[in-house]
Amino acid sequence: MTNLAVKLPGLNLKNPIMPASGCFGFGKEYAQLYDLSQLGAIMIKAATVETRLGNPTPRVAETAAGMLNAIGLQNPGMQKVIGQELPWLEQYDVPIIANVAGTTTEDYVEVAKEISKSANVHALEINISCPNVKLGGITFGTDPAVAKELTQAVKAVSSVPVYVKLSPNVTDISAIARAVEEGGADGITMINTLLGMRLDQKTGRPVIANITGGLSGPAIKPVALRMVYEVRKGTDLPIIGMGGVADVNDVIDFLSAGANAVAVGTANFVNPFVCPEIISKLPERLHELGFESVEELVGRSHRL
Amino acid sequence: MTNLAVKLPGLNLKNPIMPASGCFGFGKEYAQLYDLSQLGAIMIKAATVETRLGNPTPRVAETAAGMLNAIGLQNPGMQKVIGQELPWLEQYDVPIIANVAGTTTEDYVEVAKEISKSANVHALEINISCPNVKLGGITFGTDPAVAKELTQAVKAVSSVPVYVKLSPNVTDISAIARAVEEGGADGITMINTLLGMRLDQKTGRPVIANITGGLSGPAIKPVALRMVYEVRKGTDLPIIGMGGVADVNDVIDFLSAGANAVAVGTANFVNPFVCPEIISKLPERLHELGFESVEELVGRSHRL
Amino acid sequence: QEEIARNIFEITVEGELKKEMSAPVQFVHIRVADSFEPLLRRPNSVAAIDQENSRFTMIYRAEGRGTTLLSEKRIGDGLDVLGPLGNGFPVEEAEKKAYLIGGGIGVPPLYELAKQLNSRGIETVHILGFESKEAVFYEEKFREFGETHIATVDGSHGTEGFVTHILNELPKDFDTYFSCGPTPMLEAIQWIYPEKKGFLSYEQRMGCGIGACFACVCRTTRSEMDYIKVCSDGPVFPAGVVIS
Amino acid sequence: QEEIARNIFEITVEGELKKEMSAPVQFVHIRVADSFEPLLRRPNSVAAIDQENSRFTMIYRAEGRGTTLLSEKRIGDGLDVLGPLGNGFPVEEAEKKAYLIGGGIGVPPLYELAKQLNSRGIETVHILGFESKEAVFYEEKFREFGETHIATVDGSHGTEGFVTHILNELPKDFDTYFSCGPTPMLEAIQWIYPEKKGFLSYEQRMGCGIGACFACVCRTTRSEMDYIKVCSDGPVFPAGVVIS
Ligand SMILES: Cc1cc2nc3c(=O)[nH]c(=O)nc-3n(C[C@H](O)[C@H](O)[C@H](O)COP(=O)(O)OP(=O)(O)OC[C@H]3O[C@@H](n4cnc5c(N)ncnc54)[C@H](O)[C@@H]3O)c2cc1C
Ligand SMILES: Cc1cc2nc3c(=O)[nH]c(=O)nc-3n(C[C@H](O)[C@H](O)[C@H](O)COP(=O)(O)OP(=O)(O)OC[C@H]3O[C@@H](n4cnc5c(N)ncnc54)[C@H](O)[C@@H]3O)c2cc1C
Ligand SMILES: Cc1cc2nc3c(=O)[nH]c(=O)nc-3n(C[C@H](O)[C@H](O)[C@H](O)COP(=O)(O)O)c2cc1C
Ligand SMILES: Cc1cc2nc3c(=O)[nH]c(=O)nc-3n(C[C@H](O)[C@H](O)[C@H](O)COP(=O)(O)O)c2cc1C
Ligand code: FES
Ligand code: FES
Repeated sequence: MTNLAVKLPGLNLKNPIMPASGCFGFGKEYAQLYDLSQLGAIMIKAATVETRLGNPTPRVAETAAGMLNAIGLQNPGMQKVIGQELPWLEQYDVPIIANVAGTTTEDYVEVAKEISKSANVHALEINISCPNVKLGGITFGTDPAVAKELTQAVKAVSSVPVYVKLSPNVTDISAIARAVEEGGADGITMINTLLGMRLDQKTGRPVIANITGGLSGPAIKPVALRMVYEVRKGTDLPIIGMGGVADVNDVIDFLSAGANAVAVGTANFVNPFVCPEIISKLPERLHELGFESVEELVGRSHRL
Repeated sequence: MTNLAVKLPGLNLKNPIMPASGCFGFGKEYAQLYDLSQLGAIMIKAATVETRLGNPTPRVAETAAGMLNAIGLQNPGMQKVIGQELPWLEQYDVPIIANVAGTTTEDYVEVAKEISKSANVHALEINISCPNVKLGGITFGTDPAVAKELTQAVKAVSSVPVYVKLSPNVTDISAIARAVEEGGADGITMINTLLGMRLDQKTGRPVIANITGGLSGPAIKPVALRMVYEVRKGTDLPIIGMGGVADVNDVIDFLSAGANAVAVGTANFVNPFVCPEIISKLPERLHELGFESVEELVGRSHRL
Repeated sequence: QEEIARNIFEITVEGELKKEMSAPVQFVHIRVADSFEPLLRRPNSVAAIDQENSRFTMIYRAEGRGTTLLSEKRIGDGLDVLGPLGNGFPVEEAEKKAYLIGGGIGVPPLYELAKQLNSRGIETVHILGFESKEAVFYEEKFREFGETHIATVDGSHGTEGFVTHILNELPKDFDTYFSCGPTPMLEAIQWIYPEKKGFLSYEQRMGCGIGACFACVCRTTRSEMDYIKVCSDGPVFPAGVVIS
Repeated sequence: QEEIARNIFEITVEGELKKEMSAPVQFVHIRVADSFEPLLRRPNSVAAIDQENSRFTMIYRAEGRGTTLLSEKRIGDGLDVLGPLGNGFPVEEAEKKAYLIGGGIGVPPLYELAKQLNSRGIETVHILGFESKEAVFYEEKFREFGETHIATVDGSHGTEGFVTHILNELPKDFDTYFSCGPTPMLEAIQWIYPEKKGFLSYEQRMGCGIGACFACVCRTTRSEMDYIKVCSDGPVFPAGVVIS
């Protein structure tokens, strides 16, 4: 019997598969389609101190094997998330990873402090890499020193392990990874979206109201995989890998490259059942490849 | 009658369409399929001082709506390029843009000096962004100061205008663009490939012998378009845009975003006739959009 | 499927859906190809429902990448359909007489609506706008249910201009209106009938189609909510609720 | 097309090609779908040529994304084929008797070769290797041309093991050998017949397929060249030329 369980700081995962932040809301919609307790974990939509209405629409555009989004961290604000969304999720036997966002260090600290107290929040994912919010967000993720400081500040107040989500829009992602590790991060999640753009071919106007948006989906998988491979070489921190995962073979790739668990984002929109489908296929696939457990497979590309 | 002509430093282009460097060899193969004089220009394969055998194989791998390559600047060396390839191309009425690569500043300077003397070389494209050569190449393209110095050095010896080819694997591409402008560049070409990776799903081994490769094709178009749009905001230098162009609408997009001409790379492998096909469709498409000339269309997304 | 007007296709799909379809303008989210390109599903509303044979019909315009691929499907081809999604027109709101106002690809869902309203003994008047004569479809089918007015932008058929030109000529002797079409049209109609009970079906770019991604939100006058989602709170909203 | 062995498909394509096909193991570069995913063309050699009807037949294994899509093509579907590309086996080099040695998907091109050699009065012996019984194809067709030996890795049909096991048993009473298959097999054969005239067809990952992208190069012993391209200088090379 192959063993799918994965043990990470704060997270005892039944299996390494979890929906990525922002692609699963707070679970309500997908709960109508399948039992959320099947999931290894759930990364909920980013929470900020205050309610955020996000960006004007259109907020999404399709690209070749990918999509652009500029939702703009729309969320009901941490109080509603803590008071309504998280308690609702307690009915499921699944650890929650709370995605924390903001524009200033204080924002991050405040949200981290409060939300990490929630019973079913087992870890935080610090989103220092959202490309769709002007001032803050992205800048935190592109400067090692700033990233380190923010990590330290959040770490100081969080009552659960802290994972930092890295931006791919950088020259040297390993440097950022090292910085957050020095800052005391318990883990890394990567990657967030690549900054991109689509134009309306009649008018020449950007399709996305925010002008640019974050590119996700299968198109970015080669970049995500390369970055996970690169970061794994420089750190022993656990990595939750993501970027274009659409089937069980993609999961195998990320684990091979060094990810300890894998998140699925955009693919949920294409096939709402993608997460449970991957989970059910994983044991057989592992067995075919000659592995008894997920943890055995992790990082195999580095051992060749 | 719509006017396709574009005038750029050193280049009087019949039309704004040219094959991208490395995707067209030195023209011989495509010359068997159509008359190269139809092209606006030809960006030939990178030339280095000495013969380069390039990387071991496999050198290419397919990805979703894209491909990875790690050819490794294989080329016969500048003497053979100057002595054989370029003279052979003189039979066609088409300006050549010579792609210059190397590992040290001296390499670049030497090649630029010699190759810029060739009769049909109307401009140089300094490849400071090839992700597939260890030491040099890529590093030049990721540090503004280094990029500026290299540009100055090449500018000093080149007898034709110098275009610098930017790498997308950077945090702030506008900063690199500004640096090369200060360095005296006559123009910018962008983008080169995004660093990516693919794994063999049975073994977990990287498919590409070089481990990582450069991602090109439709998958990267949103990133390329965003970068051209961004760089255009900060400079008046002419831009030759590229990245995932596969049809006439993609060309419209890049021109709208601020490119003055457009190069086609990977699409030549999918459809070897793509360049002449785009050129023949361009006048009608421009007319439909209400433009009399290519130059009218350039940068329209910034004027909305 | 068949082409019933220029680039307008009618397709009938058979198969068990997760939920029963009932109200009109519920929409489905369609994956047109088993490929990553195009990647996203396409939302498309339901033009006619045939419960017995668990069939439903859609009418769509083949314009972009996805709908063009859809138009190339042959009989027997499978289709990955998610739905029914969203709410529908509240047929029970109509009392005696209703105006059904549609523009272009907003017309199809009104057909199932007309069917259901008439079966409830409600008189329906149909005001339909199209680009040109070639784009007109279902005119006869609507006439079977009642008075039908057509407007074409180029005047090649019916009244020249927009549906609003017709509305300004018509009596206001109805109690409820239902409309589906481009947002500017929906806006205009709300100005024309400020005092009437109306229900409008909105379009918005979508990601998930089920309420999880926040792609399709609109600002709203509903004080208790910060925003509404077209895919899950809509696509149909009472007049005055959506701020666009 | 039809499945002639497990996951092995035979497809016949009709249409005017840029150049006439003549020598066997010329290959064509195929675009399996009008989509960006999969993006690249697939190289595939030609198993049989039918000049009169401007038709040719290919045999391929459906394994990955592209070939699986190819296997779903129905009669009448169009196919975007670039070619013929590359050189072919030099039939004129054979004198009296030739060994044709193929492994797996390297077997197909040998069929056209056998046809052409026999029509020139050359005796051909065929040594073909497959994974297992289910993967074997064209055995009878080859027998029609001459002595045919089969090896399967799992021994479920013919000799157990690789073609090399058979070769070691066979007399060396031939003048020329032609081989197509996995590179390790081609290597082994050159060790077994160091003194014989041999021609081998190589495989390599390809981009353009026409010689422009340098994806498919191999090192070579040919002093006048730094490297050779499988797509345009090959895929067939005389024994001893390719360094792999
Ligand atoms: C609730 C709802 C019901 C609809 N019902 C119908 C119908 O019955 N008949 C019909 O012809 N059309 C209908 N549409 C519009 C239909 O979704 C678009 O025409 C279609 O998605 C365009 O896809 P494409 O591949 O042709 O265009 P592309 O340009 O390839 O589309 C690119 C992306 O933009 C999105 N997009 C483009 N136009 C629209 C649009 N107008 N609305 C929402 N997303 C869009 C696509 O879904 C895709 O994600 C409906 C839209 C919504 C939201
Ligand atoms: C000159 C030549 C002749 C060939 N003739 C035949 C033939 O007659 N019958 C047959 O079944 N196969 C033949 N092959 C191999 C065939 O090209 C591959 O099996 C096919 O490309 C695999 O594509 P896929 O979509 O199934 O695999 P995928 O995994 O989807 O392919 C991904 C990428 O890798 C490339 N690739 C994968 N395997 C190979 C390979 N073995 N050689 C070259 N590129 C590969 C694909 O072209 C594609 O670009 C030939 C190859 C070459 C170079
Ligand atoms: C619609 C959408 C909304 C997203 N919102 C968030 C978010 O709120 N916080 C965050 O950290 N990442 C967000 N992301 C990024 C994803 O979590 C993920 O990092 C990225 O999409 C790459 O994975 P994928 O290719 O599987 O989608 C969002 C992505 C999408 C497509
Ligand atoms: C096979 C291959 C070889 C390339 N070789 C070079 C090169 O020698 N010099 C260079 O500047 N760019 C090279 N490139 C990058 C292209 O010129 C181009 O910048 C990139 O592929 C993006 O364009 P595309 O998406 O249209 O291919 C190469 C690209 C490919 C696919
Ligand atoms: S489309 Fe995702 S919330 Fe409406
Ligand atoms: S495949 Fe491009 S050179 Fe051979």
